[in-house]
Amino acid sequence: MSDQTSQGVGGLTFDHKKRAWPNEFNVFLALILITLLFEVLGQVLPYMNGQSMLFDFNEARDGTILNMARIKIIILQVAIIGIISLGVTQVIISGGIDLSSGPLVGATAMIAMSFAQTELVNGNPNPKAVFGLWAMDLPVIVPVIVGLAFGALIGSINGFFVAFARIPPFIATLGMFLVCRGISQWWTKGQPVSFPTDSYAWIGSGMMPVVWFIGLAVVLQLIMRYTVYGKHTYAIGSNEDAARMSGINIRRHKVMVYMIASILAAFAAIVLSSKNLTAQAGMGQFYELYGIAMAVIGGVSLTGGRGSIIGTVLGAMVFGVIQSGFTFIKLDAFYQLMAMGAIIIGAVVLDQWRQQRAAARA
Amino acid sequence: MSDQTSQGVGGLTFDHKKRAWPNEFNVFLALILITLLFEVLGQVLPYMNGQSMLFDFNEARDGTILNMARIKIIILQVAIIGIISLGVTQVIISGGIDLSSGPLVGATAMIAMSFAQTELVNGNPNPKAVFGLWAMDLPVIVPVIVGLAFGALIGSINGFFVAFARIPPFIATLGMFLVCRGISQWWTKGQPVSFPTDSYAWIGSGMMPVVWFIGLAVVLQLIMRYTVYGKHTYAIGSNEDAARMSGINIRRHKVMVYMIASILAAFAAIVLSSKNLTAQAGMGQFYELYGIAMAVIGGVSLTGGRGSIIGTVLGAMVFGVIQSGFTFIKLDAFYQLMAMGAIIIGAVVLDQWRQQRAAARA
Amino acid sequence: MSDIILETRDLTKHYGGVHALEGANFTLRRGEHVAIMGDNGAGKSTFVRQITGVEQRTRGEIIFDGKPVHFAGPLEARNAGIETVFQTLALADQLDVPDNLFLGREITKYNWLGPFRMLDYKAMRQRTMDALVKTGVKIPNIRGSIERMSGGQRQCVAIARTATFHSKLTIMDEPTAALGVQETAQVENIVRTLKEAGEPLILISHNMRQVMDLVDRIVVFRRGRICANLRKEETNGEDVVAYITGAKTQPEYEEAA
Amino acid sequence: MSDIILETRDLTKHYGGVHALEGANFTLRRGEHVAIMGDNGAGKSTFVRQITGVEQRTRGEIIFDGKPVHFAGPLEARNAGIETVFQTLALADQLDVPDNLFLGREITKYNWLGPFRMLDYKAMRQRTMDALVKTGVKIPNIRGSIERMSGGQRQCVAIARTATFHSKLTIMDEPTAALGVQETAQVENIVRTLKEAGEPLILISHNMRQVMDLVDRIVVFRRGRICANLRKEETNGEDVVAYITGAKTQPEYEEAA
Amino acid sequence: ENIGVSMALFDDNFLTVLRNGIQEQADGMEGVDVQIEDAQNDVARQLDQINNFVASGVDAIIVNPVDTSATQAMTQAAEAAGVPLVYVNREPINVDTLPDSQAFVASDEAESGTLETIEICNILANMGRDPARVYILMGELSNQAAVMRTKDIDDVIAAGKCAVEIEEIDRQTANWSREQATSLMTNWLSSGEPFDAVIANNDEMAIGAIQAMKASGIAMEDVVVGGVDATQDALSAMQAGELDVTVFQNAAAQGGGALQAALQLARGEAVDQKVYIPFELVTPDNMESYMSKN
Ligand SMILES: Nc1ncnc2c1ncn2[C@@H]1O[C@H](COP(=O)(O)OP(=O)(O)OP(=O)(O)O)[C@@H](O)[C@H]1O
Ligand SMILES: Nc1ncnc2c1ncn2[C@@H]1O[C@H](COP(=O)(O)OP(=O)(O)OP(=O)(O)O)[C@@H](O)[C@H]1O
Ligand SMILES: [Mg+2]
Ligand SMILES: [Mg+2]
Repeated sequence: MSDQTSQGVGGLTFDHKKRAWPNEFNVFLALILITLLFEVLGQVLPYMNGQSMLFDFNEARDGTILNMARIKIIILQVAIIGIISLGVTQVIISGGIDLSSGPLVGATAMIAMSFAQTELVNGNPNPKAVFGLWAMDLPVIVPVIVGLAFGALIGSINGFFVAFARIPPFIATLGMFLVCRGISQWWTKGQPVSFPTDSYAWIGSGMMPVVWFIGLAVVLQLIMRYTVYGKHTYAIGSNEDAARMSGINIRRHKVMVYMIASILAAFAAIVLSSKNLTAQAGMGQFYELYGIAMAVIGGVSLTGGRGSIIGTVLGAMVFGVIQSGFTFIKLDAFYQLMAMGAIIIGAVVLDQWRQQRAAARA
Repeated sequence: MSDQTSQGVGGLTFDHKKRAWPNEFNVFLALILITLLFEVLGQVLPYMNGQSMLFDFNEARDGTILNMARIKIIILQVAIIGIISLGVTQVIISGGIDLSSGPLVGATAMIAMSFAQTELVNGNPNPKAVFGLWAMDLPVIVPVIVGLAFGALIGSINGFFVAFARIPPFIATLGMFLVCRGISQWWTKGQPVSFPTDSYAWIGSGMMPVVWFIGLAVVLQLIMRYTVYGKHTYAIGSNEDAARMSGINIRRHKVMVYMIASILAAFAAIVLSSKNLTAQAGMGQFYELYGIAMAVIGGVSLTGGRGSIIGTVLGAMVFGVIQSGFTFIKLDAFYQLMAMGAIIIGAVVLDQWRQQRAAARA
Repeated sequence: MSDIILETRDLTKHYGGVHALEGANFTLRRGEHVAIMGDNGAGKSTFVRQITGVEQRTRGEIIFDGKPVHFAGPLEARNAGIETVFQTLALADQLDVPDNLFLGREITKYNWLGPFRMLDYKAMRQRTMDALVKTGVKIPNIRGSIERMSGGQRQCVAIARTATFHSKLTIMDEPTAALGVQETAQVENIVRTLKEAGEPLILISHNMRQVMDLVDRIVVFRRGRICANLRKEETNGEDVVAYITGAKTQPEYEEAA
Repeated sequence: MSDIILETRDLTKHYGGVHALEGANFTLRRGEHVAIMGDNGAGKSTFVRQITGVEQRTRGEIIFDGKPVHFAGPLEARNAGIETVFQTLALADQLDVPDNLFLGREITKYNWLGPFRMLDYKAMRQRTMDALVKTGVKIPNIRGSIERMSGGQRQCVAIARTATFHSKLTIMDEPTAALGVQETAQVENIVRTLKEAGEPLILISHNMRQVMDLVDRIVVFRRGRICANLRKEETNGEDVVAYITGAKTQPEYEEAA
Repeated sequence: ENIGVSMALFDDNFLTVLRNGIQEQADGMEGVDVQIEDAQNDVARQLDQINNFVASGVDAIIVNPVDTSATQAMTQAAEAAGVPLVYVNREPINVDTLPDSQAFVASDEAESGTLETIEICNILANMGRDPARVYILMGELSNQAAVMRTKDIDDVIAAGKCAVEIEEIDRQTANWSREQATSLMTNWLSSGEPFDAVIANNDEMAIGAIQAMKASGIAMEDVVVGGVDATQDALSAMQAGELDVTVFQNAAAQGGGALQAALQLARGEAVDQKVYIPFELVTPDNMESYMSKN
């Protein structure tokens, strides 16, 4: 909380110094611990020859002792799922869940990329052209708008089913999960869509995904913390009946929550397809699970009402460090999966343990 | 409810005739409606030449006018996920969720099958042998016990993290999801395990999966409805704090719930690998999602405390009819996914709509 | 403008086989304070839920402020001017006190931002303190989440919420059930202030002393039906109890017996 | 065997910066009925939660039935013989009345089946009816789920649960808050029955008349501290209110002021 | 030398053989370390893995592309970091514009489905089934091998390379899986439609179809079943007279070739930039020689 003065009425004892540290602190702690773990492993594992994960004392390739390449890839590789995770965070805070974001990424990537193709590839006609010449070399705004509009559509359907038809979010979004997978495979009958225009390729080039991720995270953090939209999202997740009785328009609000989540996922799809210079029906597989996991590791409660965007960003970073760290210590892929599972659980165990100590309850 | 006399104290008006029909009735209705839909499509779609899905007037191959082959496959193809779904049902009723069942199926299939291999294949040594000769042609009880024990182990780890470390079930079982995927890939470094003994092959042969599914469903229905175990599972899912304050040993109970779920998933893996005569690391993909979806379509509430095994069995049947129906009307694979999504949502919409009408609330 | 602010005709609610409310004919004049009494399960809260649109009635008419109304939900009822303290309190557990007090009608800045308009935390906190002082409750830290408050503290927050906003009709369902001696006195003061301001009130309470102190008229529910309508001056505690327990029934409500 | 069934020494509970309970020294003799009174947020329920193991104390000692105890949870407290009606009632919303009444100690058949032993629904329903009749509540259908019950009906179920099982100590946190006139009288009868049976009781209540009617001794909490310990014969309502509001403090509790 | 390897998918049986080929060959060499990562069929993950390899300072990278049209970005990433790159098994879309420090060892999926379909047509012709009624079992539709192999079938028929006239009854996806293929085939059988052949995108699905047909008591001599991969299970089924056609792809040769190329590039030696490893048709006549290969 930004404001240090906290107040009571009736004059009861309240010891301000003892206020608990914010939940996000835990995730930060977990992040540091995991990073240190890899640094230590780099020093002690015999085959690592005392390498450091984040530092680069010998070469200073980038003119700094930090291994900038590694630091960049740590953030870069989670930036896109991170964008999804921002939207998922607010859905979870509202007491829902969104399983459709992964397949939505695939479908949006296919659709948006079809309007971002370039006419000539190395002087030859684009071999992967989806539409005729009319859809070639369109201004970048077209695929972006088309992609975001598609996201908004899917999001509003999700929202409609959850809010108006009162379908459990797990089922409504699982349904859209299947629908979106169908759409992405049907769009080009499974053929990938490639060769975007330069302006489209710029969206996800270099460190741009990180720029988008951080920028959107800041905006969402402000929204969730300081606006009516955010407050109502927390209220609905905290006690939906109470929120309704207090006169919040639950239905309209939920539709917005799901729409924003899907628009963010659609934007992630645009960045993703731009970064990879291609769109493929299978893109985004398991992103919904990772997006949810990032949020939960970041302290967002799956029962709703609790969590923050900052936490989610830190949760995403935990993933980035883990993935990069595994490659760094050359862990076998089999063990990577197992270790990833263990670390996800471990990070949350740490969080629980700290909360319990703080609350000093059984 | 089996008992028709219901009682009041203090003599208030209670009109017994107006008691609502059981929730399972809805799912049954959805099942009938979907079946009818396919029958109608078979009659009206031009390329179907007036075929019937479930009836077979011309040939009477099985001495009945029912198309027994189709009816068998409808049940057979959901029997194995159905077994998983039974376990998942009680986890969801207890207020949790189990995402690890899919990968657990893959891992258990690999492990159990390694102890069920036969020495000679067409007179040659088994080309897929995992262990030496000592592990060949073992009695069928060995792979079964090994498989179930592995399931029990994973289940107890899930249960431990959920109950003792208070990790949200979504995260604990997502962690085990990854761990199990790692194990199944690591076990033989990705090589499939094939050529089981005849006795092992018997477990999943013919209609045996259906026998297991129905048998286990009956047992679980009795347990959930008539035993202390079942009652406490509902109580915990309904209000965990209340259950704890009422003196239920929540921790021990939850461990049991997750163990039973994983043992059932492990058994499903044994049946699956036996039916297919092979085990592969990728087996069971998405089974956790389908298992959950079956339960929820069957009326099990993801917020816990509500639902029944009978509902889940009917939910599984809905899936079977849909899948078979799609093939029957020769729907393109792309549209199948979309239609599946729509039907899952539709089935639950129907349920919600009926409940709302019954409750006559806003 | 008619003298009657609220009227229900044949208002009925069945939950499946349970006839929780049966043919309630009820009128409330402007400025009048009426108490509803009755045994547990008599249908008092059910009556409130029908009026405020929390549930949809089985049949019957509700006329509010001269017009027949069909509230689709509590939001519409509140917009029409009905403020309610529900028996279940309707608080969002994970939010703090000011958030709960202003839930659904936050004080905001930059309103042109629509749903993304900014919250004015400072103003809301200040007004929360003022509102709570009126209820006499003690709360060590209003920034703590509501789930950590004691039963009485929660109830006071719900009351403060209702008392903070002007309305055409206030409904309180057992507002002082969990309150201590001092807090009860304070809340009764709030009710008196409403009376002086001429705002009508429906008060549900099991506390005979309180009812006799505060209201003009007492309506008794029994087994889902209204069985008595008593002017305070013409009755006394024992008489009311006789109606509640079923020892007496007014002739005009005889079919309720 | 000592004459004292429960004793707490310096029992303290801090929630972060909130000092909800501070150095409570409390004793209860066998067969004695004691009331705890105090403003909202005074720490009464917190005191109960420490004794019953719902939460873990910050410091202090609890001696129950002659032995220091450290209950890890309410299950252990109940097994040791403490029955409690919590202010939050602790009911499982989706279960019906008999299920809630017997939660955690079902009547069963074929007990050798361990956790899979069979429930004896019929016996539980019968005993539920008997228990509810004692509380005087009216419930149209005990097979309906608890979430559909009115506030008072729920409270009566919680009380019936406690009253059905014998115990070494009964604790009731505001048991009659939501009850009607008749039901309150019935519950007070239940308390009197306990007194006759010689079972000790801690009663938390804001209702002065009730407290004066039922108990032997009144302990007053203020701002998390005990500020008075009054024998009923030596005090009266006004005196107690003076202690509650802080107008008076007993000399031996002076640091609580 | 340190070589980073990014495989499209660990769960795939064929790719497993290829991966094990690389691993075994590296284990046999002095001072060669391979680190194999699983891209889990995710193009984006694969690109990240390449970047991670770069950050870890590997000497060369081998990529088994998830999506052959996503190789442009990978080529750029590796080239920018100055790390040599070798594509294996699947032909990258930018094969003609690869920089000098990159190469590929691959096979042309256009062959696999073609070989399979033509052989099935020939067998059908020998059996005198003209026109022949077939079912087609497709792999995961978002997977390129599935799309290509299915397209091969259509191309063979369209180009008139098939010896008989083909009447397609239905085509559905069984997502590469034996279990799903069994269910699908049983569903088809329950419609009672007569049919002559099943063309599957891989062996697992072919075996699933065989198991379903056996369970329904269909004589396996009467139907032609074809798959791709020549797995042990498939060859065993072929031995039993159930499977008629499969196609062998030399995984070990591809893996070894890729590793060799990667090492040479890392040492700055010149390599052949394009190496095609052909598919080979396997039938009961020549199956003996494939028994211990994949
Ligand atoms: N959703 C519901 N479904 C079924 N029965 C219900 C439902 N809600 C209330 N009831 C029943 O309707 C009757 C009236 O309940 P109501 O809550 O109106 O009582 P009340 O007069 O407010 O009682 P109290 O004084 O205890 O609050 C009770 O018997 C209750 O069990
Ligand atoms: N979990 C918690 N975290 C922080 N503060 C808490 C928590 N639980 C209770 N408190 C605070 O401790 C104080 C004592 O609460 P308690 O519930 O014991 O009051 P009480 O005497 O039972 O009041 P009432 O009569 O309203 O039930 C209150 O100020 C309350 O806000
Ligand atoms: Mg009520
Ligand atoms: Mg209390």
